[in-house]
Amino acid sequence: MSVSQGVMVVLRRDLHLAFRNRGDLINPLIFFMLVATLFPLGVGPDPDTLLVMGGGVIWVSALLANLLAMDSLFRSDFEDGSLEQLMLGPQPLWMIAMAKVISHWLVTGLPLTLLSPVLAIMFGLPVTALPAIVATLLLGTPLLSLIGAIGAGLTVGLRKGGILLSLLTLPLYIPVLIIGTGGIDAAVSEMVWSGHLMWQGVLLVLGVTFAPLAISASLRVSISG
Amino acid sequence: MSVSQGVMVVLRRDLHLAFRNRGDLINPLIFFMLVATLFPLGVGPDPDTLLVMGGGVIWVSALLANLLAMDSLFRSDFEDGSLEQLMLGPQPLWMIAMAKVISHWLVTGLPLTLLSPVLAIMFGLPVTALPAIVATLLLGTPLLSLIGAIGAGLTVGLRKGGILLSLLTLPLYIPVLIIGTGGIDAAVSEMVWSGHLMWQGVLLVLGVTFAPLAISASLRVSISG
Amino acid sequence: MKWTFFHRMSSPKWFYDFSGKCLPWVGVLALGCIATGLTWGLLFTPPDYLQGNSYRIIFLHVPSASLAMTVYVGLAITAGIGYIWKIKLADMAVSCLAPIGASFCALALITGSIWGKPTWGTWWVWDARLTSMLILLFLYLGLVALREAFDSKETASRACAILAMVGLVNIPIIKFSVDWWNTLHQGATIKMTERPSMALEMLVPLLVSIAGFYLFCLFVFLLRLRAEIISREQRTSWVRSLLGAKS
Amino acid sequence: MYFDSIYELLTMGGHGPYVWAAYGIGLSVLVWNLFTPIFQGRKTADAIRRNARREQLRHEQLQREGR
Amino acid sequence: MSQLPFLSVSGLTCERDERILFESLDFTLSVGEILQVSGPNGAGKTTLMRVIAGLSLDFRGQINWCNQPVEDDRPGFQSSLLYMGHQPGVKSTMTPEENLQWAMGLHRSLTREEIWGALEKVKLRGYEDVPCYQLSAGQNRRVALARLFLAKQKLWILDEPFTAIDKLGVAELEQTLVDHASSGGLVMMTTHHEMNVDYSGFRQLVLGEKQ
Amino acid sequence: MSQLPFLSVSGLTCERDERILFESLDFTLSVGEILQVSGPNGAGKTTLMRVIAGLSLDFRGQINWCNQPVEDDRPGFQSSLLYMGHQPGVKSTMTPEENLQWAMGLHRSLTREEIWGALEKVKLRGYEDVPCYQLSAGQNRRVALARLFLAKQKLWILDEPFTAIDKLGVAELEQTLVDHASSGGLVMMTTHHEMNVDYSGFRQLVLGEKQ
Ligand code: HEM
Ligand SMILES: Nc1ncnc2c1ncn2[C@@H]1O[C@H](COP(=O)(O)OP(=O)(O)OP(=O)(O)O)[C@@H](O)[C@H]1O
Ligand SMILES: Nc1ncnc2c1ncn2[C@@H]1O[C@H](COP(=O)(O)OP(=O)(O)OP(=O)(O)O)[C@@H](O)[C@H]1O
Ligand SMILES: [Mg+2]
Ligand SMILES: [Mg+2]
Repeated sequence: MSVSQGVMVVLRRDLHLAFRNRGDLINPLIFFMLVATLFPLGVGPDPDTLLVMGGGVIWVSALLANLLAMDSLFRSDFEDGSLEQLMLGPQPLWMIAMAKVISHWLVTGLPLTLLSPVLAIMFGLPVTALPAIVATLLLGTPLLSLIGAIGAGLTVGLRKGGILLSLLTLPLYIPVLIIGTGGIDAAVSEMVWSGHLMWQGVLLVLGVTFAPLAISASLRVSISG
Repeated sequence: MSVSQGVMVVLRRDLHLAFRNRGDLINPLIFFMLVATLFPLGVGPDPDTLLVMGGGVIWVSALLANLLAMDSLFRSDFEDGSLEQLMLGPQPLWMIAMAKVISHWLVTGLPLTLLSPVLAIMFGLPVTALPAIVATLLLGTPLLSLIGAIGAGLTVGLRKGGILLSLLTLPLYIPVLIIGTGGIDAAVSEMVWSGHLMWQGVLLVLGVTFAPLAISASLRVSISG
Repeated sequence: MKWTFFHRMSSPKWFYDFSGKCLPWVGVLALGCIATGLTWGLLFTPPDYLQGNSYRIIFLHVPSASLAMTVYVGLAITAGIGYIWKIKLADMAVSCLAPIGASFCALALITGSIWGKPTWGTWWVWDARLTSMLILLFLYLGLVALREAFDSKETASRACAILAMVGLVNIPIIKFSVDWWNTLHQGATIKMTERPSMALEMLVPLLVSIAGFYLFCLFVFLLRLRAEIISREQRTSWVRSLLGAKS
Repeated sequence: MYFDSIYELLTMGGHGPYVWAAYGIGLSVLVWNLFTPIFQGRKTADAIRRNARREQLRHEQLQREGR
Repeated sequence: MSQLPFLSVSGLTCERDERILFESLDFTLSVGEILQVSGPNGAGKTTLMRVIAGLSLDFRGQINWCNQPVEDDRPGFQSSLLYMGHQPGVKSTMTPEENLQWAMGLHRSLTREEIWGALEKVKLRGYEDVPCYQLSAGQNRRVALARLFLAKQKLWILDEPFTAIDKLGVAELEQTLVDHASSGGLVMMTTHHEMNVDYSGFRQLVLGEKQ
Repeated sequence: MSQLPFLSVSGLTCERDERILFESLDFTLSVGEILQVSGPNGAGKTTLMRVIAGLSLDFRGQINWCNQPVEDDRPGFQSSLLYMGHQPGVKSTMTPEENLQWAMGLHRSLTREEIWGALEKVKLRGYEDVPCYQLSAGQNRRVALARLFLAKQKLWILDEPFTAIDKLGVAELEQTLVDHASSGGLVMMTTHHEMNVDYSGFRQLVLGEKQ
């Protein structure tokens, strides 16, 4: 049995589980919408302020939704012993980790990106900025998933995952956030935003190269600790 | 042994546990700071915008920090069987629930309130508004804990707590958020904000009256389900 | 005497039989009203002198918005009754009403924002009414998600009942605070039009369509509740004989 | 009918896309509401059949063991 | 209540997922008795225990404690009940001492000596202040079982208390149960071990016969 | 590798928390053998199993698989290892069928008939499509154990596999282990049950003697 086949098994299983309890699929989306709605309620309905805040709020909400769904990435597998089984399987651990990250992204990052135009419109962002929003999120959310998975791997063995995970990963998310919102701002003020996209691409390539190793190392530490 | 003594046992244990893994104490605080700092990063450093956003962002961050810590309120007790023990103990369940809510507030809401002036100053809010910020948070965060605990009780038996919990409770948090930020805004524009405070008080009284019953009912459903 | 009626009504079997008798009538009436109201509104009424043809959305928008709110109140009251008097049927009704209400709430939001584009020039404003509708949608979604998350239907409906009751206390508070929120800050740029003194030729189809939507809601609610009853009571002898007779 | 031609009915003086989109979505919501309970009923029937099969299998296994 | 306490169950029926686990179950448990509920996996032992303890409300029938329905006086029933389920309620970040202190603290105040004595009895002396996540599976179970030595409750409901306990430990535990019963207690338990007790009040209730 | 596979351990020392659990442990496990690691609670049985499986790296000493240190060829070692710990790795939202499909799917593709056959062997026919959270403790364990009937791996490391299994099930499982060993497998296991096997290759390793 080939290695990639084993990876496909993991990927299929995770997607299957997500579709099984459909909540997994929709809840991050609703959370995303909800957090974004909190801001107008907190800050006030003035359209000008909302326009300035829009891009930032969308990105911060995406980031938090991603983070919240991250906590359960390895936890349930750790608690019921599946993670040990995965680690002792014939596939290299980093491949399995990648499969899990991909399924996480397909379940949270991607739907969230697809929903973002709706939020953008609700914040009154110009239609011309929509491609920038979708593009930056499309390149940015996989990176968030990769970085978050490192933190999730490190904290999975700990009794208080959730909030410690955010501490570890939020600082690492900041560059992604800055570049992403920078791109949106550029698009809103009708400047070129391909530069930001390029930087995101570079970061993504870096992430895809190094994160799997870091994730598998952190999982190893958590299991053997 | 009197009933109140049993409640004290629970309260003491929870605080003890929180101080034991000191992370519980600091993590919500750091999360609060981190989320609040994400905004200037996402939105840009313009002082005027930040001033307008300040109160709202502080409240939204407090709310999210509260929510994130909420998920673990009953979860670990549920998973290791302690919740069953508490339910079968001689104290009424609603008292135990109250003890847990109080300890949750002491560990998250209170420190967060005490830290809020620092954030307010970072957002450039006027010093005259600081009392309003502290006062609204002081009355508002216990209410958040009470409402959140209902959701936590309902979701504790479920495999995917975290994000479902936010979905259930965030809409219910909205009035607290609106009144809280309303008070801060009034203070920033140097109007009277005692009316807001009064409303918060009314809500808090309502919450203290009804929430314990709802919490214990929801815990009962989760355990017997 | 009143109580015996109450009890009889709360027996799933009685309700199943009774609703079986009403069902066709409600269905025919609902589809008839909706078809009449919508085609009338879409094809036969003159355009509004201010908004042109876009106002035809009203025949969808107002019925669904009004239903969304009514259904939540009904749902929460049912939950309260079910919880206090421990009526199983009421718990079932709560979990059946949630998805229906959610769908109409979403429809009100969607039609509203589609209507907003040609009339206000924007899809969305953070107006009090719109925002509270959005929050209502979240409340509905919370109920639906909670119901989906539980494995056992009994537990799910009990949990939903608790959440719905909490929501009942909160609905007026949310409504009040959102209204207040928007008037405290600078007023919204655009206010939703108050009910215009509507021409009769528009009002009648609107009323027909509203009636149709309410009947339709009742119809699908009965359908759902009956399916739920069957699935919950499948062990009882009356369901067995019912299914046996069918297949 | 108020409209003179099909074309006018479709465009509605520029508001056509909005109105038709709204009605389309409205119709699909109605249809969704109509069909989910029906599917749910079918699923329940399936589950009941499955349960019967399970009971039967369990019975068979017990009989086999009994012998 | 001068009368000796006893538990009586009548007409207890429970169905799970369209399958009847037990039907019209009747039994009485009086002072001095140990009742072992046995049966194959999935027979419904755990379900029965949870129903009697009041953790599960999904049943029909009547459960009486001292001739009074338990619903009528839950607090009274609960104050004489010690329940231990599959999950023993041991907090892994606390030490055995703290765990005991807290678990029994709901019922009464304890001195340190009492706690240490109980830990001694389950062979955990020397581990009083080691956090429980550093203990082995069996040691964790023992922390929970130490409660038995501190309990003043009459009725013990124990669901597979011997899980993960070594042979010597099982023998000692059986003795503890006999001691409790013979000094006026009631024990209801499940286990897949062969019980090795020579005690007149020991009875068995077999579930899932029909299967 | 024409040679028969075997596991040899030499000079294995493990200390936890300043306490030596085992020191200079030497043993060999060859084809056809069943090794029961026994000892009181906290003796270090689980620790030993995890060390050998490669889950814990906190040890000194040498572990060889076919005369080759396991570090040199982890993938090779892992592909002939079936490990089952205290937590059996059963996803509670999936059905038994899906659980097996996935757990073995990492190693090889399975047909539906194979899976159903394995579930039949652990008495779970009729439960193939019930989500596992609806199963009892013992039935959940059985889902995990069904893997044994599908495994092509040689070396089985099982940590208390009999937990929560009823008496009949334990007897059948013992037979399964004997069958595996006698058809060229290696078994290393712990349990607090009295093993009731009459098999020439059955051996015991007692830990925690000094205690
Ligand atoms: C997303 C946007 C919108 C939402 C959420 C919304 C929501 C509502 C709600 C909750 C009602 C009350 C129904 C009742 O009381 O029975 C309503 C009624 C109404 N809406 Fe909207 N609406 C939206 C957009 C619009 C737009 C763009 C227009 C037209 C300019 C409009 C026109 C009306 C009218 C004429 C009524 C009936 C008058 C009344 O009952 O007060 N709405 N809408
Ligand atoms: N994470 C840990 N940190 C420190 N010490 C530990 C840790 N885990 C286990 N120990 C210690 O190692 C010893 C052996 O534990 P282990 O789990 O191997 O015992 P065991 O023989 O499997 O016992 P049981 O029969 O109860 O399962 C125990 O005394 C325990 O205190
Ligand atoms: N939450 C649930 N929903 C539906 N059915 C359940 C649920 N929990 C248990 N069951 C069913 O009830 C039956 C009895 O379960 P229970 O846990 O009482 O068995 P048990 O006798 O304790 O078995 P074991 O010896 O394995 O612990 C099982 O067949 C199981 O399928
Ligand atoms: Mg059991
Ligand atoms: Mg062990």
